[in-house]
Amino acid sequence: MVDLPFAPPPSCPEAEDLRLEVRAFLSEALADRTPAQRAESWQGHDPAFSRKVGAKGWIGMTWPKEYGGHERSALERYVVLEEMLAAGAPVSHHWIADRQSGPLLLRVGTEEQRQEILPKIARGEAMFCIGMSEPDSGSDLSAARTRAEPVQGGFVVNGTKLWTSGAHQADYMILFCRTGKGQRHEGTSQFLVDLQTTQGISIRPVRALTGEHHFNEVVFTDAFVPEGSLLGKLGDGWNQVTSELAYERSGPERFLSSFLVMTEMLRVIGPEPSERAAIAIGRFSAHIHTLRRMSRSVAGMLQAGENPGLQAALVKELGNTLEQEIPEIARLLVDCEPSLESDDAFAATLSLISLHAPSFSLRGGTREIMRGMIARGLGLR
Amino acid sequence: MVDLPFAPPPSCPEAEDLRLEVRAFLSEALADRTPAQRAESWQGHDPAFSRKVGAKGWIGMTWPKEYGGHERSALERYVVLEEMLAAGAPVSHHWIADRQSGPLLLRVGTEEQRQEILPKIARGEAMFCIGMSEPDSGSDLSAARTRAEPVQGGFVVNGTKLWTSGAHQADYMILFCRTGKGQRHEGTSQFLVDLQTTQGISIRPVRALTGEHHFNEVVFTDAFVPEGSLLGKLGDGWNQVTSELAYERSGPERFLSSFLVMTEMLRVIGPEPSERAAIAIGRFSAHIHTLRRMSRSVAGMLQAGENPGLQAALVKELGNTLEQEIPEIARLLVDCEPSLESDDAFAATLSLISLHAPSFSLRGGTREIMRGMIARGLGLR
Amino acid sequence: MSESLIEATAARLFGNLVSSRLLAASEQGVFAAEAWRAVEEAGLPRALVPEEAGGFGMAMAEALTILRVAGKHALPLPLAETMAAGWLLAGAGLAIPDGPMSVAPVTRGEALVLARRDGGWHLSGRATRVAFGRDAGSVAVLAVHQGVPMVALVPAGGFAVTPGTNLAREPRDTLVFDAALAADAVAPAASGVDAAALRALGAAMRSLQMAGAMAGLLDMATRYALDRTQFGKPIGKFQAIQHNLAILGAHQAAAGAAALGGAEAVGEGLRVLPIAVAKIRTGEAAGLCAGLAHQVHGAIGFTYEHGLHYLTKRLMSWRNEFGNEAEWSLLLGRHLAAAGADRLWSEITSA
Amino acid sequence: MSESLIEATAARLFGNLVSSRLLAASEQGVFAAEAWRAVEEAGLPRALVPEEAGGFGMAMAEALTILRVAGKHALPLPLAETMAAGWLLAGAGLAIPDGPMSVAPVTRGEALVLARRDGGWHLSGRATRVAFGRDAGSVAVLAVHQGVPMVALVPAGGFAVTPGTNLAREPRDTLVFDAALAADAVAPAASGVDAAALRALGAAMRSLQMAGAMAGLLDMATRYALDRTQFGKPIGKFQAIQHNLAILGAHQAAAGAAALGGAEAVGEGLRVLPIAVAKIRTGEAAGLCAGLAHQVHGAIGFTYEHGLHYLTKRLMSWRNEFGNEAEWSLLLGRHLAAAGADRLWSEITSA
Repeated sequence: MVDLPFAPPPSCPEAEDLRLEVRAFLSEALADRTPAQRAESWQGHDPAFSRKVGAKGWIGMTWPKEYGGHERSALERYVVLEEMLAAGAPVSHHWIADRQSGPLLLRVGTEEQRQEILPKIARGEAMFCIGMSEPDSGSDLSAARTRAEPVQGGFVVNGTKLWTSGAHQADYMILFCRTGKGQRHEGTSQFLVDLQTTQGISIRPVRALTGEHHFNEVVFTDAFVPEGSLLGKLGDGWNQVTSELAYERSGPERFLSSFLVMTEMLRVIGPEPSERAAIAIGRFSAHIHTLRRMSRSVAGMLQAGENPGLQAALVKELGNTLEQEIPEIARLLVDCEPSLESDDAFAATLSLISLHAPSFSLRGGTREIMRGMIARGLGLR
Repeated sequence: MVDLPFAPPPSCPEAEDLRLEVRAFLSEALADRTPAQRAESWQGHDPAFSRKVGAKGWIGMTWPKEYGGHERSALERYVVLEEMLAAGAPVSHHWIADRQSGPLLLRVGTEEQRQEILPKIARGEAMFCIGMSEPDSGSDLSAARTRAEPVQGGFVVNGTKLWTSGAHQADYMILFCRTGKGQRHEGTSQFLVDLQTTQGISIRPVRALTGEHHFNEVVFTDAFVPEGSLLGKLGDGWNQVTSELAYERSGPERFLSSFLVMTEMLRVIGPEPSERAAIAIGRFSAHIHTLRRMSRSVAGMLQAGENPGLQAALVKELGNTLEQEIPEIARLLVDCEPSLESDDAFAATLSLISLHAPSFSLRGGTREIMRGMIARGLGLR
Repeated sequence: MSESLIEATAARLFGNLVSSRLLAASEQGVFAAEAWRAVEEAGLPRALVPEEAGGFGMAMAEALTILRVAGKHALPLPLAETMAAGWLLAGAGLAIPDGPMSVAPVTRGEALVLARRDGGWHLSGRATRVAFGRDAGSVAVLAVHQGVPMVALVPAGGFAVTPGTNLAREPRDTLVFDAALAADAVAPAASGVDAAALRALGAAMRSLQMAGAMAGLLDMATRYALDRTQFGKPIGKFQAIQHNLAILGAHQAAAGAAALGGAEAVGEGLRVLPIAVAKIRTGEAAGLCAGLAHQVHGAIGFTYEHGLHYLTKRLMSWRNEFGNEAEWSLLLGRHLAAAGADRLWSEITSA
Repeated sequence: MSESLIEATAARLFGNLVSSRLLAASEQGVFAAEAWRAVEEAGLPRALVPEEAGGFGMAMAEALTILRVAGKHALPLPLAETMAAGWLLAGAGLAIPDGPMSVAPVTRGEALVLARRDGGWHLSGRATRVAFGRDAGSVAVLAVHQGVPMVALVPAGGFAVTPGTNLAREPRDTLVFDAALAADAVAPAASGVDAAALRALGAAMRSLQMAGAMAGLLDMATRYALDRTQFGKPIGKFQAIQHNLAILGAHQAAAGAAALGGAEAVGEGLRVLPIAVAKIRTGEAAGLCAGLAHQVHGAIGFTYEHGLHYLTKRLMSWRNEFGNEAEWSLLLGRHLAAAGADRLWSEITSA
């Protein structure tokens, strides 16, 4: 029997109380944020906001208390994430660390690394970026060429990372690079690189098509990193990064990126929509409702310590398609010549999200990679 | 500069007079045909109708008069084809012969073959079927195993052809099979097989999911075909069949299969449709209008003696997508529980076409094959 | 799809009962009486009936998952309909007969009329597209009397049948009622149960059947892709086929999730919004998955002999029954629009 | 796409003029004055003007194909607008000035008001989303006076400009008119030329620009797929990428065909239905092709530095200008519905 198992999401009644708490917090914290700012979604950057979220105990929620965590369930964490996204909160200062770098440190970090870093993350005070992609290594991560050569007391790193989101704002990078002789997957490792103190790192903006600065090129030139910055086992980089990617893809950001277009569209359309608009709203909402259920099922797997890689790929496949479809349908339901500078909330939101939409099925793994993973899950590869 | 050239269609004013003539003929000839019968499209079979079409001079229109043809232009022929399809005329008795077998005979047949067969086709009196596919050779035609061994005075054929549309009604089959030692494309040939007189051929129905009988399995058991039935050059089967397929794919049947759903939907929806229905009708019509233009461009290439293989693949790719989309949208615009036995014209038409729709992107070459051909046209293979 | 005990039991049973021959005969109008008896012996038709009324006393959401398994096997029996009839009857406190049953009315806008007559009742009216109407030993009917929704049990003979079918040639018959009923054959429906509720239950049931059928498609299409060789390798090794199967897999997974959500909503007092979600999402996936499964199978899947069509034709029918995606999307969309933009998210999370 | 002589000429010229630097500067609001002079020297802005009024006397359909080439190169100049202004002015028998021009109004529902004043005219009103309004030396305006559509030539200074942009940061400005015009600056529009006609011409022009931009995408994406290596081979060797490019190729071919049909319809007296078809079909293809081109390019196409976005952002803007697909589909669909089912086919073949 070929199938793609998806367990019903565990019930978690306490998460619903938490939800109300998060909503109350956000309605105050985001009161001044314009629709266009909210549309930046998880790329919005506001360290003060992240510190507030940390103070509420909503970063590192599932981690042990000894590392600054709160030992709450993955389902509770899920509620916080989706509420942040649905409200358009500027979460980028803590998002990546909370989602994948912290869990990675928990899994493979040394006690010293955990003690030092995790509490800072949980307070919203340590921003991470991910040094995976390179100029010739996008989907094909195993083509990475950046290399760390062992030297007295540490390693010297040379190479170039590309598309590194937030590197210009981040405190740390999780660097994936070659450390051994093997080809492709072999001989790779991960390092925890302190971007504030490490010499030999230059960060150059790579502007997006909107002109925004999120991505960077990060060049390592004889950059020395101490022995203690090796993350996990030397040579085990590929395995570590593969499970990190399952975390990267597991969240509701893979289907909620366009949610604010729906909100603003509903505002324009009003309480008595045309049949055509009502059907579109109903259909999109049914998709979101279903993806939420699937995504809570993924959270349930995380909670149970299972690897949700396949299920996350399924959610991302469907979620990206939906995220890309929403602005395409919305623009036909509400006649609008989009402009980033528009002072009309719908037009401004639609514009930003329309321009970002093509990237939804690239970031976190392309559609081709996701479908390949699903095919593997079906036994076809 | 990578591009996919599509010349503007040549103008052909005389075709518009012809169009009115065809419409007048069809409105009389099809007066008794129900919408559900019309929905059978080019699978509808009526030898008497085909003879009438032949008598009008609308079969073999572009062929030389010496072979029973009418020396008219490919643009005029195009008008006849699309009018037949749009009206749901039962054309299967002459369709394949007119479209590909006749042109094949013209290109590679012996003078004797042409003299004997083409006039019969043009009168609507010779139905053809195509013996290409086999159980293990669908998309991969070069895996064909049916073999004709040379013997005294001819060949002995053994093997099994599958999915042979209309074999149970046809007078002739164009058989593609192995005649030499080569692998894959090599050592293949085509034969003109008289199904009425040849011994050793058994034809078994392969019923479609609707229960209809269009396909057949045709088994050759030591079937003797005379030397004179070799079509074209011995060993040149692959080249011949490739250009035959360009003809097979070049017509408007690749985008008009669902047209009658639109007609019947418009009848239900009436002169003052909802915004939602009007937009759908407008959009579909824009697609059909554009595909007609592209298809006339293909006819222009045929007229100029060019190979329209790539352009036909583009039309088929777009046309199949549209044909499959029309019933899927129509069922949501007009609430309807489909049933083949319904006496409601829309429901009956929708039902038959919905059930047939998955085959649109299989027959005449799968979507995968078409996209591969387009990719080749782009220089990617 | 994770499987419960009852699902595993049903899967074993249906797997043994349903064959191509049975399905072909059913399309010819032959009722699968022997298979029905086996299903009835297993108690499945009473799965929605409380213990005190002779059922299992199983949670409704769990009981409904039997229908996912039934859909996967294209079970050609009125199992959903008999379950729904049992639920209606038990809710009204009426006795539940053995044998296959159906429910009516099922078509939007249709209503049956009950009138007091001679100390008993008289039922009249016309109900179209009643599933397995011709095969039902009795039909549980919902009719309004003086503003109160009533349930009536009408044995075969109490209605005239004009046969009809859906695309899978499952019976979808027109029943014309003109029957005298005993006083104790009619009772007020359970609180909250009315025509809309029956339609919602039907929608939830068809969603589960569709989800099951799509899981069946994924299984069949994946196996076929691994078996069938073209161009010197299994077609499942071609990236285009892998992508088609991945998309099919993703949509059937969404359909499964949405349908289970619908089943849970039935158990929570027929909450209508998650049922709308279920019918919208499974209905949309149905056509997509059927198309992809056919595309992967190529010509063979288009033959009567190959079993694929028993699933795809059902999907293409079931998505229209008890309201298509447009009908349920309109209901859901209007609800959300009325709630307004600032409540959109909270409506979605609480639905 | 087959190329005419005028297209070949335009392609050479635009290829020389348009660089990434020019496009980036244009996004910053710098008018490409030097490039404009070169285009003007080649006579292209007057391509729609009859010979006697100082134009080429070229067939309109052929002249319009210049815009397909302009779209392909993302030419950041008001070439379409100046051509449209010249056409309006020539039709009204007004003199055609040199320099970049624009036309107004272009937004549905907007109207400008002409009144007789002091032996001349007074023009007032507000026109939004006027392309290159800030850069225009003069604007050809369509306004109604006593029920008659009039054309007026308004030099820069005769209107106040509030700058705005589209997604590609092309100027789309709000112009507020409050200008006294000389008697000979205003004349009745050519027969049949009214606001709807101007909108149709704009739609046909944007369709051609979009078709050109999509041809550009196909070229760029195919070349990139042949160059870029991942997993040890050019990504263009992967079946999934080949299929994406095939779909992109098919839709851009349809867009090209539809846009040329629209251009012919302009030449045949602005027949509105083929123009509707052109805008519907190119508009639908625009988003699809932009998405596919980005998917093939991956992250690099998402950077400002790479030129892909100059085309994709224009496509995402142009499809909304002069009526989006829904607006034109509604017009076409209503026309066909009014004609009725039995005339559907003949309406399509004669449109």
